[in-house]
Amino acid sequence: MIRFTHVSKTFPNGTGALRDLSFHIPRGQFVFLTGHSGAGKSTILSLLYAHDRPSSGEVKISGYTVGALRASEVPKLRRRLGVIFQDFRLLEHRTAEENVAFALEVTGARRDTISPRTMRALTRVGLAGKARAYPKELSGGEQQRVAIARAIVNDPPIVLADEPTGNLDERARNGVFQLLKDIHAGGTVVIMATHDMDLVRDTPYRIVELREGELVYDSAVDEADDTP
Amino acid sequence: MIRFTHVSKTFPNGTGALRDLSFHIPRGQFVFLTGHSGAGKSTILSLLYAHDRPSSGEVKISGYTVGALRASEVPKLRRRLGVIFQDFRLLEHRTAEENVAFALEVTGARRDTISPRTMRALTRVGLAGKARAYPKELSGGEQQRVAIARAIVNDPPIVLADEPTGNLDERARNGVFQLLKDIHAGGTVVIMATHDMDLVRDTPYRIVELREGELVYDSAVDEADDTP
Amino acid sequence: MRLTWREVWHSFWRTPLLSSLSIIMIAFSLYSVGLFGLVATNFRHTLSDLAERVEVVAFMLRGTPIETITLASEDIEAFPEVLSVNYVSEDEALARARVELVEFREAYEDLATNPLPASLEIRLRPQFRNAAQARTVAERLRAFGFVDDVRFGQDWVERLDRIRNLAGIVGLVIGAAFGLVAIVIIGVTIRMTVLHRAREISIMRLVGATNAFVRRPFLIEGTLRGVLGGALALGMSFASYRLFASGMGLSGESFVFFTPSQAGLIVGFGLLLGLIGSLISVGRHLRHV
Amino acid sequence: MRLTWREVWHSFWRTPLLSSLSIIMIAFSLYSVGLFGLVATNFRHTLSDLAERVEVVAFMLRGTPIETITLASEDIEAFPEVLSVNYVSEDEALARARVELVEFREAYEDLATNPLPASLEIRLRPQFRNAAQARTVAERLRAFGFVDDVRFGQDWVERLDRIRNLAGIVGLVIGAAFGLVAIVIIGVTIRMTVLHRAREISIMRLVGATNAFVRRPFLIEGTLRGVLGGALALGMSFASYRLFASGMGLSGESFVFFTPSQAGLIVGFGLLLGLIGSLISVGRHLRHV
Ligand SMILES: Nc1ncnc2c1ncn2[C@@H]1O[C@H](COP(=O)(O)OP(=O)(O)OP(=O)(O)O)[C@@H](O)[C@H]1O
Ligand SMILES: Nc1ncnc2c1ncn2[C@@H]1O[C@H](COP(=O)(O)OP(=O)(O)OP(=O)(O)O)[C@@H](O)[C@H]1O
Ligand SMILES: [Mg+2]
Ligand SMILES: [Mg+2]
Repeated sequence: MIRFTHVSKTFPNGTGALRDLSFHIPRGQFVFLTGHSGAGKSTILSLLYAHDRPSSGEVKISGYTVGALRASEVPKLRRRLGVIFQDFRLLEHRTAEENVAFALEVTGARRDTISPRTMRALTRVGLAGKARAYPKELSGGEQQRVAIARAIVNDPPIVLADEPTGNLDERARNGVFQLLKDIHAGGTVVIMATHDMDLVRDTPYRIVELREGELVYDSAVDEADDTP
Repeated sequence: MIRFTHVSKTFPNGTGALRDLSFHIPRGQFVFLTGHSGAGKSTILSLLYAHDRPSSGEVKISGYTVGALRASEVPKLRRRLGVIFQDFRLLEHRTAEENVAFALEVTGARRDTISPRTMRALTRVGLAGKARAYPKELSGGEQQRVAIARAIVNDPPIVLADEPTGNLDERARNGVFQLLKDIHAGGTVVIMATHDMDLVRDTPYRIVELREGELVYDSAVDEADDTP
Repeated sequence: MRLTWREVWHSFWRTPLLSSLSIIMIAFSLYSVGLFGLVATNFRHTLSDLAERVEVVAFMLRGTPIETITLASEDIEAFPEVLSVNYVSEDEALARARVELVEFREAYEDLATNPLPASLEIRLRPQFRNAAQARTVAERLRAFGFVDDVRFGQDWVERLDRIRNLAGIVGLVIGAAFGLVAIVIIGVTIRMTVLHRAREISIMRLVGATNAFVRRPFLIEGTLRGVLGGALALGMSFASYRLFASGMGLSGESFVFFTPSQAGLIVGFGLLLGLIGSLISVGRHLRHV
Repeated sequence: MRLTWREVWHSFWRTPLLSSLSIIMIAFSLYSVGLFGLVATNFRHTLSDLAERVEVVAFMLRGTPIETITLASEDIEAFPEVLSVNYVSEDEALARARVELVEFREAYEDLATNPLPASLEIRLRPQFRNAAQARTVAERLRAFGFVDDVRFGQDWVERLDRIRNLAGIVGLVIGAAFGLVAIVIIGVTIRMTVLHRAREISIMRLVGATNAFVRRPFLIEGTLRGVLGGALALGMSFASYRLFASGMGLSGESFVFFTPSQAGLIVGFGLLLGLIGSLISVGRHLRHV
């Protein structure tokens, strides 16, 4: 499903964000991406949704090779992903409902299905009551949940979540995490960048840890090593 | 220093964010503002830095009454505050260093002191190495730390921090918390809105908890009640 | 499609200020073009008034019998270039000279014999009113036996030709300059709108919108603004025209407004400008978002 | 202060596109005004050429002795309104008539006696070339005993007066219209810049910047843009002038450019427009941020 092969990323200003990174995420996995601030978590995700291209190495996702993507293929790839951005990236001039509906409209979904699917997604994140509010009328956590609803509204096969619980209180955080777990249970690959050690500790899911752009720990590999 | 007297806040779209809130924060306190997402934490802070005005009741801060503030007094009040916004609010077209320096320049600080003070603030948040980077070249946590550096650079008597650790890993979070504790130790009032229960549990500091815009717990009051 | 229209509608009403301002700017630039067009049209109109005066005069030998002249007049009237032929007798010529040439009035009053010859004044059809055609007719007139001399105010006709050419060139140059200004303004307006919405566009693309999807509402919006701007420009031109005409006391005959097809052209020009401007600036900008 | 300049410099170079586009727009609008100014100036110039021809002609009684005329000429030359006096004898008048009035050439050739009177042609000083002054001089001339009649082409003089007034009014109206367009465009440009930086402005104010602090760089920037735009407009006007002059083969005397003070006025106008535009739009917008 997703494969990084000796991937490095150096930004134009000289910052080396990723160094010689290789890993594979098969169909149906739930992966935590951890590491200190600036370790390269968001950079990995931005390669996956083809916002950036690797400086060297190869990034493959759902059959596409990110470095060699033609302009017309970028939207196709993105429609197969649900992305929760660290800074939300909501359209300021649209209500919560319109922001979520937009992700469906873009894919050319049937008009009569758009409204019910949008409301279902908002309900799942506990925001049905704020459907008509504009982003600036929402609290930080409410904006984050709109972003989550938008990412999951068209049932994508892969969900990329960048710090989806940073602005949430304990209860909302558990709700969102449960939501991602449910989605994963339906067969979706979920990659979640997070600092939240409470979530990561004792998790049955795979953990990938970065430090200064290098992979320093991968529970899948290390557990495999541990078994005799 | 800060006093809320029967404060309510209803937004133009009808959302009642705060209801009949009264509390007092004397000089030199460290206060945690907690509560679920949408409880009204950011709204309290936005009243304090005079972005919003109370719908009813009175908000007093360092001698100013927010509801009755003349336009020319708003900048004066804001210069006495260091605010860390939940969404950072960095100037996109300026480097980290320029963003921090700006808060000093605005107050008319002596030119030759600006550069060293700016660098000292960036060093305190562990970002001296990213001084020349623009916000979009910084990771989420790095942006948050620039926002923190900007808030503390002119040693304000009051620091308002809205979720200042939401995007930080455990180590950076502890660093920032330690920083706020140090600042508080120097006599500064710190009001910190947070969801981070790890920080709040067993803290020696005052905790104010909101639910649906109402004050449901205040450790200062409740402890006073507990003592016989 | 319905979505696109909603998009256009929304984007208009979410930035009503920006949207109306850009329409006003388009209107102003097309108004400039329109004003110039009006001046040009009416200048041409005035010129054709002048051109009507282009005539060829054949002076006759003294004593030509009136029958010969009548016959010849009919021949000449049959020339394809000729609109009308007017016979001026010797007496009429003297009477006219007394009226028109004030300086010589007294001189003529003293005269015993009339020194002025009779003449035929020949007016040309509109399409033949230029130096070359007047010369051709003059040559043909010289062939008549009773014709002493032919004049057709060669200088005057040639000068008129030159003014006409110059007016055409100046009109084209200034018109083109203003058109360029209009295109630049429209391009800038839309470019600013795109800049203003750069964040929004980048988010749309991150969510999976194709370039065509992102571009479409901009193109429609640009086109609509162009049309609205053109219509507004037309309205302002008309108001100016009425104001000027009534202020100057000019009648609708000597001072004309655009024909319906010219009016349509202005609006169509607005549409085209809006479309081209948005195509260029959206296309260029999208590459950078 | 230094900070403000850095601010201006930064904001220019961080949006080089927007900044240069707005300068170009200001330039284009002032260029429109400039072009019209050039046309107006040169129209006035041409008119004053025409006005030079305003002269008063005094026809003399037959047989006036030449000494009387010479003496009178000197008297008349001493009139404050008079530039020069030219004596045209009877013979000269006939010779001229033969040349100028082609239609009557033959008629005059046949004449035994010269029917034309001698005359004095009096040209007026530039500032007195209008209908009222010409009439005054004419009245005074009539007082001379040997003067038979005085003509000063009253119609022609009055028509010239009317054209001059009309040209002045049209010039003012069109100039004002273009000036308005320029102000609108500048206002819009700056308003768009402010909109474009609304987020930045609101952040500055949240950090404690005063209104004056936020406003200052915009005002300086607007003023600078106005000046640059004005200078550019001046350059474009000059280029157009040279192109047109050389293309039409017109000399520098009959077709003039702006005087240095007029050129300064255009740049100063740009400055003023930039300042006013930014004052209005920044002031208005800041209230809403
Ligand atoms: N566009 C960019 N240009 C230059 N450097 C960048 C850019 N984006 C990120 N970086 C740098 O690359 C490094 C990795 O950034 P990234 O955003 O991937 O970190 P992260 O692990 O997501 O951190 P956080 O937890 O704080 O969000 C950081 O040092 C950052 O400053
Ligand atoms: N400008 C606004 N207009 C209308 N409603 C608003 C506005 N700002 C906030 N609200 C609403 O007021 C309530 C309180 O919002 P506030 O931002 O204070 O919450 P919060 O406690 O900071 O939450 P979070 O932890 O998610 O940031 C929410 O229900 C929110 O939707
Ligand atoms: Mg990140
Ligand atoms: Mg908040």
